[in-house]
Amino acid sequence: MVDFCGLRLEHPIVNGSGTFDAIAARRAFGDALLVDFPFSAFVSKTITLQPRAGNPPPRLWEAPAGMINSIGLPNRGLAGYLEHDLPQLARLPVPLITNVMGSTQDEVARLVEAVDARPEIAAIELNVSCPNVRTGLDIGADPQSLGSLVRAIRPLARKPLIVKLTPNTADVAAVAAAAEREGADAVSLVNTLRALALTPATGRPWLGGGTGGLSGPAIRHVALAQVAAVARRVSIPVVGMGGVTQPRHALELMAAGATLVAIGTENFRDPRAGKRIATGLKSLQIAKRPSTSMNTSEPRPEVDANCANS
Amino acid sequence: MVDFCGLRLEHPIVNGSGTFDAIAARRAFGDALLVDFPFSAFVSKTITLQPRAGNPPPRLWEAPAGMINSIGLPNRGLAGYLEHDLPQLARLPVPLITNVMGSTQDEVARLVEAVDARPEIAAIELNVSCPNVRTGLDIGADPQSLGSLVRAIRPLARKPLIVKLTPNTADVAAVAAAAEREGADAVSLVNTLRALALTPATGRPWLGGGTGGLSGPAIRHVALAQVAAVARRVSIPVVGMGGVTQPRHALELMAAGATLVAIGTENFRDPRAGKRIATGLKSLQIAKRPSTSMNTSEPRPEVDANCANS
Amino acid sequence: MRTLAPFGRRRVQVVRAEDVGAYRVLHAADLDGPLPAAGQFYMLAAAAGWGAGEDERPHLPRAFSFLRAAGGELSFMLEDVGPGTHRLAGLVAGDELWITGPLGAGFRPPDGGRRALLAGGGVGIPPLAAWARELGGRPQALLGFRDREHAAGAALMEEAQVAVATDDGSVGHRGLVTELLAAELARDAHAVVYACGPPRMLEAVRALCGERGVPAQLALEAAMACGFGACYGCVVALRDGGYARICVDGPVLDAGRLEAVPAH
Amino acid sequence: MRTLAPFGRRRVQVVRAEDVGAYRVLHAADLDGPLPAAGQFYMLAAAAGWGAGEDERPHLPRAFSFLRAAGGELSFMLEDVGPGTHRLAGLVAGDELWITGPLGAGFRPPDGGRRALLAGGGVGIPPLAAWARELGGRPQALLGFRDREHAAGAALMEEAQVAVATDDGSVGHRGLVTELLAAELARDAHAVVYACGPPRMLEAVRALCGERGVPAQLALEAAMACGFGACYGCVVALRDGGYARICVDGPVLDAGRLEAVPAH
Ligand SMILES: Cc1cc2nc3c(=O)[nH]c(=O)nc-3n(C[C@H](O)[C@H](O)[C@H](O)COP(=O)(O)OP(=O)(O)OC[C@H]3O[C@@H](n4cnc5c(N)ncnc54)[C@H](O)[C@@H]3O)c2cc1C
Ligand SMILES: Cc1cc2nc3c(=O)[nH]c(=O)nc-3n(C[C@H](O)[C@H](O)[C@H](O)COP(=O)(O)OP(=O)(O)OC[C@H]3O[C@@H](n4cnc5c(N)ncnc54)[C@H](O)[C@@H]3O)c2cc1C
Ligand SMILES: Cc1cc2nc3c(=O)[nH]c(=O)nc-3n(C[C@H](O)[C@H](O)[C@H](O)COP(=O)(O)O)c2cc1C
Ligand SMILES: Cc1cc2nc3c(=O)[nH]c(=O)nc-3n(C[C@H](O)[C@H](O)[C@H](O)COP(=O)(O)O)c2cc1C
Ligand code: FES
Ligand code: FES
Repeated sequence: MVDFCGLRLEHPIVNGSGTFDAIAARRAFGDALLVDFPFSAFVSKTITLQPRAGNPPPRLWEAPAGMINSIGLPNRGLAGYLEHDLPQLARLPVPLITNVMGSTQDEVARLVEAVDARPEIAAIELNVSCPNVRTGLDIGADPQSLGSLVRAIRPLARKPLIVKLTPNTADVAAVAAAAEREGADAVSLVNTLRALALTPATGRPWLGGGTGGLSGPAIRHVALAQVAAVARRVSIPVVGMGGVTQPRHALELMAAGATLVAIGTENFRDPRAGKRIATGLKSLQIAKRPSTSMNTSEPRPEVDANCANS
Repeated sequence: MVDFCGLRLEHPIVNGSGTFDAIAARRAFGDALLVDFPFSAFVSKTITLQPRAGNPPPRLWEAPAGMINSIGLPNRGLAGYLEHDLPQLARLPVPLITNVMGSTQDEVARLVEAVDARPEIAAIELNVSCPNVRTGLDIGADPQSLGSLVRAIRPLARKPLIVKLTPNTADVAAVAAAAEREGADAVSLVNTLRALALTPATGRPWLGGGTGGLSGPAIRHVALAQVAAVARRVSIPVVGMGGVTQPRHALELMAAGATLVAIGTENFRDPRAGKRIATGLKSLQIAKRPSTSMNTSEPRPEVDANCANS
Repeated sequence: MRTLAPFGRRRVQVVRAEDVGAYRVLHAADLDGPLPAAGQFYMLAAAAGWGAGEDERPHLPRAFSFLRAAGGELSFMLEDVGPGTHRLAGLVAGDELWITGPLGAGFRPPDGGRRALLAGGGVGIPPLAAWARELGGRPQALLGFRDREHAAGAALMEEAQVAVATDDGSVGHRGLVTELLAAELARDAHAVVYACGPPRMLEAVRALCGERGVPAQLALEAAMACGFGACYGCVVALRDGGYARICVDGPVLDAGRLEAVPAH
Repeated sequence: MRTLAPFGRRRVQVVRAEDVGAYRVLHAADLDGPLPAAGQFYMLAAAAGWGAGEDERPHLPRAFSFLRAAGGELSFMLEDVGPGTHRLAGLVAGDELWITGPLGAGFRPPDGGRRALLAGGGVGIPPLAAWARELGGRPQALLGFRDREHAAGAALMEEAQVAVATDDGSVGHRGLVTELLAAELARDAHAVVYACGPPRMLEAVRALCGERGVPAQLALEAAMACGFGACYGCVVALRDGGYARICVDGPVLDAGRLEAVPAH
């Protein structure tokens, strides 16, 4: 059992928001999905206040050791989520973490309040990888703006509040520290790296949404660096993710300071990846406990900010 | 012929600083290197004011579709470079671009002055991917600090000044714009992405330098996004690089707005990669000119800052 | 028509592989896999050598309709068009595959006493061949191909009466399969058209059936990352607005739900 | 002793491949490649399937000393220890390789009338076997191995008088090769020791020769990205401070220049 913000979880492996649709998976795999549910908590895809259709296709580009997506956060909107999705998600055998995003503080506040009011939901994840309408930068890219957002909405939630950080920033640890200072119960990272794919024949953007987000093994070591930097800076739990395909990758994120590890793109290659990795992780932990115990008293990797390129 | 800041280059393919040592390559391959020199200009490895031995090994980690390096900028220092390396580099059949880095404005100033005084050197590349001693962030991560650095040293150089940007920032286009405003003649990007590798057995950092920089195909589409964002923001020429292994990757960077394309990690896999890519690029350009002409009047990829992750 | 897939991917062995004209046919032993419904598909990845093609691809599995499923053997037909199909086309007996499936929703039988009329071409053959077998009674199938080499793929439509059209006239009617379809519908429009093939062909079929008021079920394709509704990447725009995920809402969709079949 | 490499990588074909005990020996046709000097190495990558191993590796080529070079044929001996060697060990006749080389500086002949004494083990055999052939006169070679299966590799040291030690005593002397070396030097210390093998063995050889004041040339290993001095990744710390790049300053270095042979 793992304790995460007061939730007692079977194992440390969850899913990355938007990389596993339990409702659709139930249609494809039936009840076998519930019998053998791959995650110790289920993180639902980002919901917004209003329904969104998502970006025009194409939405996918396969990249070296990964993929770029520009899905555009399709979702039924808050009301649709609570009415249609929540009853089905509440039947999952694990706690539910609902991921929300708004482009204004008011939107976020209304989402957080509504989600916090629902007993079927165990925790709230706040996705701040959305461009600030003024600056065009991700809200989560700047410690100040993120800090004030968290300060404003923190009082509205009694449930654990996880802030999902964007990697598209100069100093993710500073952003994490701001979230912690303003009362976040945990941080999760990394989200996808901003990336671009061009149409071979024309040189124009391939993705309907213009740019997209890179995920998968290609970003594994970038994620590991950011998780380590954040875990050394904050004392709240960290949910680490980025390119995990094998149990040892989860173990490495934990060695870097993560309490939970989320599986994203690998779910697409192996729908049962979460279970496979959770099982393999257990054996690895027994084998390697000394060097990778999650006991935070043990030194985190020293990652001195020397010249990245050298 | 390509015009780059007044330099007339045979073709648009150069090397990334620190990814090809023409002096060592001459020892390995002899004069064949000069007969068939792979680049239209040679960019030398970053030099610093004082000699540096570089980081303790291990310095390399192989990553999915790429590698992480923590070399630590070994170099003979300014005096040693001018005395030992420059005479040999001056014998190369192409123009020489000297890459310099300092951790203080004064250091950079002294480097730029000394390099600018040497007729054998055609242009100066300023590497700003080094941590600011105060903030620990790369100097190039913040538009203000980079702007003031460029303002201070620009007057000291009559040669073309290329600022090599760091990708470890929230808004690389803003940094590029600051460099342009303060008089940079060109910008080059991307440098490596900060990354971490852990020792399998211990969970401790593998690299002697702690963190390192990710390069190779894994970062190709991140580089493409940053080059496109920068090229749309500035009107000075852009040197694009990051994960180029094939002629079409160079063509894509050009479609995104790059005037020159640099080859880095691929040199390690194929010492003649520059020549191979330059040759292939020429045929592609003939085949595809309409869609990928470098004529800047033609629209650059629209890369609206929509949610990277979606 | 949807058979549930066992949860998770499974490792199966290629028992046979042969070339049929321009196509490669793979037969894999899937002894305890369920019987799929015609039009369903599987996500496939080679167990070895995946990821070493051009641009370090493929990373993700690839979607393939099954051609035949009987006696614990699954058959697929594919054309080498990129790194994933290239790697799969190189597999031989004894090599191993990761498969997930059957996935998606297949064809629905004709109603109102209409006859089944199958139309398609190229790698659109597998779902149509499976559907002909499932329907029985050797339905009429109209197949279009580039040339003779590709037309050889028609031999895989064993349990239908096949009429072939080729762009170069090297086999059967010179021209488009939609010309054959127009003629068939002119003869007798009391039919349901089941179609699978290249986007442009599907769009032509959709338009034709639309004009004629003939119901059509289209087996669509799109780049897919997951195949089970997880990534929201495989969408097609619907006439009434919004998008459908081809992997879970399809791949078979009523032509009437689409404004057009997108080019990719 | 350094033969220049043709500039760039070249594509060559595997003409033969066999297992020798725990090792794999690859023979490639390199018809117009130059004759390498003993101790030099090549960077190798499989032309197909590179990058599809665990963790999407290998991406970079791998360094291998040549075992034999004659009649336009290059031979390499390798042990499967990770994704790169695993892929290479799977190559068979007809498969293709990218090679760059010969690279680095090889062994220098003994001076002052000293005899050549070769010591090493495991995958350290290739440079020693090549050196024995180049020296001629069947020099003495002391080889250490884990067990019988690995000791079979000693057969590849054709042109030397070989004495073997194994950790488990299954072949020859039970114990370390350095014990054999100590005995040889006690008998006659007027020698130059040429050594290649696992880091711990090389370090023991360095220390032993240091104490005895016997000159030693060590063929070192390190993870390499390029093999021709471009990346500065393959360094070893020098006694007088600073680092040497093993790929261009070595791989053969005088033991006296090192404080110690690093573990990796
Ligand atoms: C439900 C379904 C059933 C199918 N059934 C069959 C079948 O039975 N037989 C069969 O042969 N095929 C079938 N397909 C098509 C098959 O899945 C594709 O041909 C296959 O995925 C191509 O993969 P590839 O790696 O070979 O080529 P890719 O290069 O991946 O795909 C080819 C196309 O993808 C685009 N593309 C190019 N580069 C990239 C990139 N980096 N990222 C994303 N897109 C890119 C281009 O448009 C290119 O033309 C089916 C598809 C679906 C959805
Ligand atoms: C000059 C020279 C000559 C050589 N000659 C021979 C020879 O003749 N025969 C022979 O068999 N070998 C030889 N080697 C060694 C050979 O190059 C290595 O065994 C090979 O590179 C291992 O690659 P791999 O992918 O199989 O295993 P890797 O996993 O790449 O290497 C194994 C070791 O590398 C480290 N490692 C693990 N993961 C990573 C990672 N992601 N990135 C970086 N390091 C990692 C670990 O220490 C591991 O034990 C030589 C090396 C050199 C430098
Ligand atoms: C197709 C796709 C859709 C995603 N959708 C969301 C989302 O809706 N909300 C969110 O916070 N993250 C989203 N993500 C990001 C993932 O949750 C995860 O942070 C990222 O993919 C890195 O992990 P990975 O490398 O294991 O995939 C998405 C990722 C992918 C690939
Ligand atoms: C081993 C290595 C050493 C490098 N050294 C330098 C350097 O000294 N100065 C610099 O500006 N960039 C350096 N770089 C960064 C490259 O010039 C280039 O920006 C980066 O590798 C991205 O290109 P690539 O993906 O083609 O390798 C180095 C990169 C590598 C891999
Ligand atoms: S392929 Fe992922 S949702 Fe359809
Ligand atoms: S391996 Fe690149 S410098 Fe030696």
